[in-house]
Amino acid sequence: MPRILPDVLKNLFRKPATVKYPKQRRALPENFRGKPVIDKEKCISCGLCVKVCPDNAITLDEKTKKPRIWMGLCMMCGRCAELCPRKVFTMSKEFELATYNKYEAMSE
Amino acid sequence: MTFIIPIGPQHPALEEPAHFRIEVKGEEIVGVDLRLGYNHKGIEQGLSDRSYAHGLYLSARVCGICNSTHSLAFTRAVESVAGIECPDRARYIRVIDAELERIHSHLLWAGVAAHEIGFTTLFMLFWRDRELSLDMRELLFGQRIYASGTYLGGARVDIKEKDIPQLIRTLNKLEKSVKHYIDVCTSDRTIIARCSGVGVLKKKDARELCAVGPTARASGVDFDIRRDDPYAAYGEIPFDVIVEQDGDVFAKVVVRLREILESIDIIRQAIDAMPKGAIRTKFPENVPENEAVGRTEAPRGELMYYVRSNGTNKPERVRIRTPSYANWPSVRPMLVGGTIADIPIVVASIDPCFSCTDRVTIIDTKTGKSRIMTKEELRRLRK
Amino acid sequence: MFPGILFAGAVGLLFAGIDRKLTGHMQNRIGPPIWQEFLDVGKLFGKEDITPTAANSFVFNCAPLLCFGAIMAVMLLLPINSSQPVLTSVGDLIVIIYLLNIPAVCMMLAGYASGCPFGTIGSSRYMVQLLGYELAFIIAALAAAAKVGWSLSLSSIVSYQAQNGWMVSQVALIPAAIAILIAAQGKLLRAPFDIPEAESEIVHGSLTEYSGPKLGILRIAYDIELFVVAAVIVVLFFGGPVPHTIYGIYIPGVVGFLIKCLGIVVLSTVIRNIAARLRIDQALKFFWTFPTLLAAISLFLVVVT
Amino acid sequence: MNANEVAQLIKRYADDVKIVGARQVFAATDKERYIEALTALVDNDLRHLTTITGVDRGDNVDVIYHIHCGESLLNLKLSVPKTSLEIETVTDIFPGATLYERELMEMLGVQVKGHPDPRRLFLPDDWPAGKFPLRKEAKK
Repeated sequence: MPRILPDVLKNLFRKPATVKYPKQRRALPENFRGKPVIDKEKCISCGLCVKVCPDNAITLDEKTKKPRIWMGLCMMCGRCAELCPRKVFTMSKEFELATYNKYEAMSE
Repeated sequence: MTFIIPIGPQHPALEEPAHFRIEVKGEEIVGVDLRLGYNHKGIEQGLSDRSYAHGLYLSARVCGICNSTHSLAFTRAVESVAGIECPDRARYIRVIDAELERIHSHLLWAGVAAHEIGFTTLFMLFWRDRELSLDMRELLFGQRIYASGTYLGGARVDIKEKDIPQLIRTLNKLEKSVKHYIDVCTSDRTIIARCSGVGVLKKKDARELCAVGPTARASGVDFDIRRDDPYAAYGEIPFDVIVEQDGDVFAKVVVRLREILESIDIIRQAIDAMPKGAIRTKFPENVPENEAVGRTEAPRGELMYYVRSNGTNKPERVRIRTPSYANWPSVRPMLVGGTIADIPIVVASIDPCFSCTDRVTIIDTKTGKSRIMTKEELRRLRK
Repeated sequence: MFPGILFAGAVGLLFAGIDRKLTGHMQNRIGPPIWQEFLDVGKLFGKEDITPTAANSFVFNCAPLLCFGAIMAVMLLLPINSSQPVLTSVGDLIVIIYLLNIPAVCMMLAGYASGCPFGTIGSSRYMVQLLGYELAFIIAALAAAAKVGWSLSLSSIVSYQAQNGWMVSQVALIPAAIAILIAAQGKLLRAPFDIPEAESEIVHGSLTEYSGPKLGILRIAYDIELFVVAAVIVVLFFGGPVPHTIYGIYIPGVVGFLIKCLGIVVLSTVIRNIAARLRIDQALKFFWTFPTLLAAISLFLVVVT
Repeated sequence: MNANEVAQLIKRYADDVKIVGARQVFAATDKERYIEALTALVDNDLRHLTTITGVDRGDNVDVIYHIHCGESLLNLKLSVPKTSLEIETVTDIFPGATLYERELMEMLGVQVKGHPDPRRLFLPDDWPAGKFPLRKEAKK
């Protein structure tokens, strides 16, 4: 008798393990690293974030001198959030970043 | 008379591109030739163009599945180049990170192997339970795959006390189901028929061809970097090295599944033994001229980073020897003498990771162009 | 005409849908909706009809139609509602066994004609597998026929069972029933015998090059084959169509018949979810030993007693 | 074999033997002695060649053989001048070295004499001959 048979029959009457994603959502843990959001009020335009970003995803806006992140390059490592002296960046829980125009995928 | 069957670069049995030229005589395989290089990313050169801090993230991107152990090996090499000791608590966090990765990687492999022999139910069940280990990585380190628990001179995040009960619960659940799967795999007659005696790698071949990891251990080579060259906190945690003697695909299945149990045990011990304290020491900007080798036991076997520094903040040369790369020569003796139907499972049995293998060259003239385009993209962005 | 294309197609597709849904649940996933097979086939018919240049176009184009036609012919020869099939005088067991092999032959031809190495390997594997399961299938069917005094007519087998109870209720025929269920698993290319279309080894075997309406026809033919093979087993061993009257309501034989067929399909679904795919040499060895032996024991017992 | 034993063993074939971090042995050898050294290792049942690294050091290329010795790792360095970039194959001593030597040939242009299969491994077929990606001059 195959040992998997009880599993198969049990599964028939069990709730499927599938999470029906867009309708159902799992709770995300506290330290989840999603899209970094920027609190521009706190920023002192020191430019450290530009230096520490491994992907060169962060640039300073030419006029306002505030950082912005191109999500096309960002890999959500959380380095900017960690090293910013004023804690301007926070890693949000947002992870659905698909877009029609990759150049507009910015976090500002 | 022999004729040649080309398999790949695109083939349903291969998750990623590689090209095999398989010489067959009727159904029997008499020769194998391999062509790699469809996935070049140029990471060795890329690492020497980046500072150590940024290189850590690139080294994790050598391979998606075994990213933690890659960054761990890189960190180990860089830390010994710079002469830095990381704090005790961080060493235990690194062990937990690496072992969670081993669990998810081995379950992933088991699922793929079940799929290659047409056992879809087992494939689905393995992958269902793999989610548990991914959830744990997310809980402790913030992301499911790129957990990056390692940091130069320590660990990136601390493990919170309140997460530990959930981790233990999940590990218990995982242990129960993995034990059940071992039962299933060692008793199911169709699995035994497909795996037992197939793709045998003899102990002599395994040693001569320098096979590593579960591939070597399934052939009776007692070789595990975690024990032979302990890193992180492995020197303080007792564990068994799983060795099987048969060398066939079935032995590889058994080795990997039993290693999962061993990993679960290691994580439990690491949680118990984890001291309190700081998780990081400061890593210097510039690293004195030196050379060092950092080795870790990746899920697929021995992983080696050689780092040569030159006094600046960038390494002069980084050499990566990934486990899949070391195991490719072993595929030949495993395939020769088998039949065509065995190709998928035998190739899968070394757990080939193509992104691990193909990581060496730098950008050629064509991609050089696309690099300029990236700059244009950046320029466009900055407007 | 009942049971015509619409009935057979609808039931076949529905059974395949149930099979897929159950498979999903057995694997602890949700699985597609039960009518997914209708949607799939409908979509295939809406696609462009492509014939690869390398494929020998006449055989390649004819194979799906031939396959479909043969399986529909079997449908007409089966006693589905009462003990009498639609076409009475012409059909007996031999014709059905013969016609049931035509889809297999068509798929082999299709594979060889497609000019694709996966198709060629799939076809040669299919041929070896055919040699394997067919022997067990025929001997098991003969055992049932021998029970009714070597009558090869299905209607006499059904009427015999209406009087004496199902064939499987007789000890001598239980091995044959098991053998025919295993052989059916091979005939329907389901795990552990899905060797000719092993997707991780040879893509989709013989049907690799097919797409669009032609694949749609083959898909319907395959789904009807699922129903037909289950129906043949029900007719031979599980009593066939028997009308009932429960609480004064007359229930036509076809209802019970379909339920029994579904039972066979579900059994086959369970088997295919608890096994890995064998190698072709192992499958042949298995077919020629275990099920063939069981069927032969059954035939022997029936003839002796 | 622990680091001290390995250092003792390799002393005859190499200079500049030093033990780093208790488990790593670094040693420098030369063209005359490296084959003997590797043979001696295999004779002592140290058969696991972890890899071969090539490092461009400007005027010469360092070829480093990393050999796993049970409890320690031996890094045997061989300096080859760029004017005559030729070494002998070690595939007859370590059959597992085939891929590493092929990589060495195509990436750094080190000619490995007697290699059984000196084809390209990673680089595309239309890669220009005489261009070696991991050389320093390729960076420019």
